[in-house]
Amino acid sequence: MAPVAIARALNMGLRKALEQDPKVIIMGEDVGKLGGVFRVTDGLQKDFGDDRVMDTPLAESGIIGTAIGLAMRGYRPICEIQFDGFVFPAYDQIVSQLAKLHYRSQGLVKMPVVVRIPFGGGIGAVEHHSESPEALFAHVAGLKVVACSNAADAYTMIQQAVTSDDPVIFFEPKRRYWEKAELDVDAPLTDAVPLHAARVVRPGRHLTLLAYGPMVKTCLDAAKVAADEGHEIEVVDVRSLSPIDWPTVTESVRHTGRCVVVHEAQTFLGMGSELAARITERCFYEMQAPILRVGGFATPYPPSRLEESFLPDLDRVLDAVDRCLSY
Amino acid sequence: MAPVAIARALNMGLRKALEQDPKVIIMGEDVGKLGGVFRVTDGLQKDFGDDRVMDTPLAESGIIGTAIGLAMRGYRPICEIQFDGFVFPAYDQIVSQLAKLHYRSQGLVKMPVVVRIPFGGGIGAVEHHSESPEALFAHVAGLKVVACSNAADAYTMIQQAVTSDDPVIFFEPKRRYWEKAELDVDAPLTDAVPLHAARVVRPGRHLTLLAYGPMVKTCLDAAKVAADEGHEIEVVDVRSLSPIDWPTVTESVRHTGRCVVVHEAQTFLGMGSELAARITERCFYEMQAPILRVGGFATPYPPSRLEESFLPDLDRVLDAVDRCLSY
Amino acid sequence: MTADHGVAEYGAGDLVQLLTPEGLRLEHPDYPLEISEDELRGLYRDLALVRRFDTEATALQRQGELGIWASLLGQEAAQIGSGRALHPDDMAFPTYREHGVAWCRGIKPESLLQLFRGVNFGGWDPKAHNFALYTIVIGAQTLHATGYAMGMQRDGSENAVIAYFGDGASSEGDVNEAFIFAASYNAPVVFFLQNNQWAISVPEERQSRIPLFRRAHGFGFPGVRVDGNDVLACLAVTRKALQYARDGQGPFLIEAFTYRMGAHTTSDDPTRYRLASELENWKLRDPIERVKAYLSRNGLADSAFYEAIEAEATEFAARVRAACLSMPEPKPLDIFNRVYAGGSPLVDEERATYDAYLAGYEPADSVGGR
Amino acid sequence: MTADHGVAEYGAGDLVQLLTPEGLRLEHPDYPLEISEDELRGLYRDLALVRRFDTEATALQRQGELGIWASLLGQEAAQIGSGRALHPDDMAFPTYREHGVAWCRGIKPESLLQLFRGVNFGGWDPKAHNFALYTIVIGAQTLHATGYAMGMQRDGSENAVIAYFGDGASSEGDVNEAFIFAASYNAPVVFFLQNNQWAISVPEERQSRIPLFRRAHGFGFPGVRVDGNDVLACLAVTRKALQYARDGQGPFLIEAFTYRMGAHTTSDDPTRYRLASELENWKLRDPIERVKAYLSRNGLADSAFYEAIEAEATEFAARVRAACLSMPEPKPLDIFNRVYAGGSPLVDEERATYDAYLAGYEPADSVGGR
Ligand SMILES: Cc1ncc(C[n+]2csc(CCOP(=O)(O)OP(=O)(O)O)c2C)c(N)n1
Ligand SMILES: Cc1ncc(C[n+]2csc(CCOP(=O)(O)OP(=O)(O)O)c2C)c(N)n1
Ligand SMILES: [Mg+2]
Ligand SMILES: [Mg+2]
Repeated sequence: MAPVAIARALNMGLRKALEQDPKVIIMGEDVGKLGGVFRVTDGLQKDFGDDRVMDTPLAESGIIGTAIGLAMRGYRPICEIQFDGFVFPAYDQIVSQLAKLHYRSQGLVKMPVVVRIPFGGGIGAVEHHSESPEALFAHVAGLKVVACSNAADAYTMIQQAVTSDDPVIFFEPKRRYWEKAELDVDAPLTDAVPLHAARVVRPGRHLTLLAYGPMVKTCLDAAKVAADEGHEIEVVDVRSLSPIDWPTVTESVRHTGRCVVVHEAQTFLGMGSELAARITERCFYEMQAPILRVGGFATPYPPSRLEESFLPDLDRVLDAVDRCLSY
Repeated sequence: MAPVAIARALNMGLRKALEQDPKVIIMGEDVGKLGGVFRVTDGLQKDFGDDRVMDTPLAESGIIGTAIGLAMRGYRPICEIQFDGFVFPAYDQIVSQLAKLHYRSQGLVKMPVVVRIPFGGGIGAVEHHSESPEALFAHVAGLKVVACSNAADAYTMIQQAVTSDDPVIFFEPKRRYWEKAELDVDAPLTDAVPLHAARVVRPGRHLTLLAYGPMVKTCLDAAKVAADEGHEIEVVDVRSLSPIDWPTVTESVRHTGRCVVVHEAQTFLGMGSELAARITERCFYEMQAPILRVGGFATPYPPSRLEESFLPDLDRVLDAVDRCLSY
Repeated sequence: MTADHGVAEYGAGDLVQLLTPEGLRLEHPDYPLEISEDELRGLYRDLALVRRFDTEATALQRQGELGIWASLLGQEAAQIGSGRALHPDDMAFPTYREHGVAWCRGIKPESLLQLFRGVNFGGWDPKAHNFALYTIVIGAQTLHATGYAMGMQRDGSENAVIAYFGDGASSEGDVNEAFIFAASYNAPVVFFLQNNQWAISVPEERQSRIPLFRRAHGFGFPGVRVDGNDVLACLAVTRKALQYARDGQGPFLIEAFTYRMGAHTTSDDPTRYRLASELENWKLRDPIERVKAYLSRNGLADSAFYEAIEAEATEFAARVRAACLSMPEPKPLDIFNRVYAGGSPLVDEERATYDAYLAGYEPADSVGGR
Repeated sequence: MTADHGVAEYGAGDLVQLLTPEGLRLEHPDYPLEISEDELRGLYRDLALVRRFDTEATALQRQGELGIWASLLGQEAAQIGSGRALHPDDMAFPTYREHGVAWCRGIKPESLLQLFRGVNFGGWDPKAHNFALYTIVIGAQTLHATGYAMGMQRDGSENAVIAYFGDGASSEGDVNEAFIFAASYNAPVVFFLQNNQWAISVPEERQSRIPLFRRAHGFGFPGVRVDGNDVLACLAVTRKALQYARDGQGPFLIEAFTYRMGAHTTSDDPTRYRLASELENWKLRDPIERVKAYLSRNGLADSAFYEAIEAEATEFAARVRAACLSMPEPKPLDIFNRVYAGGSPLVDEERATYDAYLAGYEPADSVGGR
């Protein structure tokens, strides 16, 4: 079939999930007739009815809190949070309830709830529309946290998330929503890479670039440029931020001896800190250089005319690669 | 004067803050007649009136949100969150409003708001009363985050936090509330160690233990035990979690070449990850061993009968010290 | 200007009461109650047993067997009245104080004590009893209740949900959002507000300047205030509210006006913030005494009956105590159980490491300061 | 059962209107309005200019000069009526759509455009204008407004606060908590709800099953619905509400019933979720036309007047456009400014590193793929 954009791949994955399990429901602000502000749920209410695809009142805590109740009743809600910066009113329900109910009930209650969050910057938006809050969820035990980076993964990962009996915070790289790739809609889900596996998306032996979501493409671009200078960069799409697929990640770094982590989120206490800390612990003797991190600055996300400076780009990644290689 | 407990030292510091600036107000649940569930505000409403020390409706977002409005009007609110696990309903107001208003207004609006949070476990409490959410605030640009570990610091740090023109998330080690120390109430605040400075609380040359809040005492105890085995452990009370006093911290580790970070919070993406990542980056050639972390497990905080196993203790710290020394 | 804008005054007549503190039976046009003599005696037994259970739990806490205890003293009628109105297939969402409702749902008392002792977070199966776990984060469960009710509605179920919360809780955003969602989707949920007049040390007046049952009117659904110390009124009003929900009319708010006769929890010291006289006053409206007065006055119970209940209560308390004392301790590695339904390699790895650590463990002092 | 429990029906008579869509002047017993001819003409000018400003901003967005624009089309009367009721020392807390209120507060239009262009987060001094920054997180500002009002109260100020929000926002926990705090402390704050009937694509009915002004009654303060397309009614009701607050009577909710005639923002496509006929209907109730009709009918304005306003508007729009196009770009290092009032070594260090990086910067393609 023709290449499909990430937003469309998610739409197709959601459609499949709705088809396959009558307990799956979609809820959120503007997910119905409008099809979501990014059209990820386009046409789904029309085809599945407003009982399966529900517009909610404008209240994020209410969305997640009622989704929890629906999950207790046996439903599998997929909640859309309109933009990254608007998930925080629901933070309490997510970290104190959604994340803990399985544990608190000694496994008697399951929480198969997916929270979809378009995240990251680069779209010229106003404030609160470009945040990367993934670390604020990954630190919380009881949640699973993933980020897709391309259409094929988007299509399978969203379906895998829906079948997960654990709550999954599902980050979508909003600025890549329109980037296309081939996808194989007929491949059985069981053959797909597991939801919580990382993937080497470009092999190399001089240095490992670790990224997820929107930065995977940036890293692949950087690896291509570096190749012209004779540097063979391995790029790993981390994909799952909690749990992290340590075997894949550490194997890559053990092999290359050098690593740069890239994400849009503020560097300080971002995912890169955990990746750097644990990889260094596990590969101490193999490290030829300290792990460097390229991320957002220790400032709030700036006004959009400055976002190109705030966000890691090809040049900042290459700069870090060079610095790391020069150790 | 006689040694004073941490809770009492905080009370004395708050009293001084109320005395010195009529714009300082205290607000929260049960801070009035009851004096707070830990009695930290004991007697303050009686002496300053219920205009200065206000019981609020039971709504954390309301507390922080109205404190923001009061700060805009020129007040300096000190908000008490009753327990760590109850700060999350206010998370949106803290991370999207309190943290950002100074930046958003290009410096025209100041946010001198202190959010006091008794944190950590070890008191045999029911769920949500023993959490260590500090990393969830430290990752957020625009906030300052500190934790006190002893009565003398509690007394000065709370006053410094109140005079700060930036929002300060002030973590209090609840299980140490009753531990006493001498404090010098006459020393001018200007002579005190700055709020955002770390402090070497025990010198040593074989390994650095980094801790803050309740774990400082545990680390000091561990250092004492280790001394009997001939290991000279340096203990650094990190005190400020955002910003971190990197010069003090890296100087210590550069000097010892080995480091273990200890906190109660879940290890995964806890403060230890940032400390380990950045220290390793800065002291790469000096590191004799990887930085090890001792923290809570990657589980929700367990029922209280299990908390002694969940929480880092003397033995787990010593175990990590031994492992680190044996590299 | 006030009266023009919907801020009318409500009088004492707004309180639904079917049994006076003196034990006189009243009729209320909207809330007729048909109840057999056996049922009446059963309510008395419920009230007496849960009070005894509460007393025993408080004692266990004092003796160090529980970390903390949240007493229901004074709120027995609100809890038994509403709890007995529930159908087994209805679903209840409690706070941390609904021991009386738990009793009605067939939860073993020791399952409750486990939470307060700290061996787990509540030892019952929410699904088997249609009684959710206790929720300590104030107000959070009202949204779960609403979502659950939305699920029932979707299932075409004939049942309804009841959500418990307190006067303090009414101020949390979550509770108000629950009202909004419930009204918006017409969800079959009864919001049962036990107004015990205190949120720890903060009096009801700080939360609302008008009676709390009226909150519902602003969201477009009925709100009624019932005498929370009157088990019959609580039963009748809850029954009617549940039926209203079952009939597809949507949410309903019941404010049970009662009084927290004890401390907030065993950690609390109410002498710091309220007068003893207030408590004395409320003792005159004791929820159990009035049922006893009614039973006796109408010849429905004699001293043999009361003695039998007393004996049962004593035995019950002893059983509870024994169950508490013989509770097995959880084991350190239990920490790692059931974090995720689908498992997690990180948790597994930490479990293995900790297991190995424990196996090689020598306490610091057992080796002479190592 | 419904009527018994405070869920009474409200009729059309509940809408305060002083000027009909046809331009007829009505009197309302509770909301008398004294207004001079000059003031009336002034209101017309305000309405016309802010509409023109809005049109120009939409055009600028279409031409790529703004990232996004949130149009106030249709809501001019609600904003000008309420905005002109404010005293300079009153404080206003807007959402992201209050361009008309901003105009009344003396905010330069280009200061608003800066936010939407992405050069900053709003280029005005909230204190100098007593107009807070725009708030995009729905409802958050209502708590700030309440806290600010609590501060005014403490200061013994004679002023009041106005908090703007939308029909969608009324569902957020924060807004309901703001009602609770305001009522609890009797804070001098007027909650001004512009019910434009849509929260992006979600109709008002999803948020509430009864008229939103009644929400206030459940919290114990007055709530009134005013014709939001009637600038005189909005002015009169807001004046009275502000006075009520100033007089120490506490909060007041105004629901201005209006209609969002444009898209939610320039990114939105309302054809996906609402019928064109709805808009056509509302055009008949245009907020500006009725003032024009009134002025003309009563001989208060002639064509020379309208032409002068039109000319002023054209010139104004040109000025706005020029100001937008000549807006200086922020510089990369500006990112690091004013993160903290007291500075931060981490920010300083990152600034220095980035500065050095930029100084040594060679774009990847300028060196032939490096
Ligand atoms: C979100 C949250 N904030 C604060 C607390 C601490 N707390 C526990 S009980 C309580 C008072 C609750 O009052 P109310 O809702 O009236 O219930 P009651 O205890 O009277 O039954 C408070 C403040 C909490 N558990 N959760
Ligand atoms: C907390 C939060 N959730 C979601 C959004 C996205 N969003 C922006 S405007 C809007 C609708 C707001 O509707 P309403 O309050 O009626 O105001 P209006 O736009 O109609 O003026 C939504 C959902 C947001 N800005 N903040
Ligand atoms: Mg109460
Ligand atoms: Mg609207």
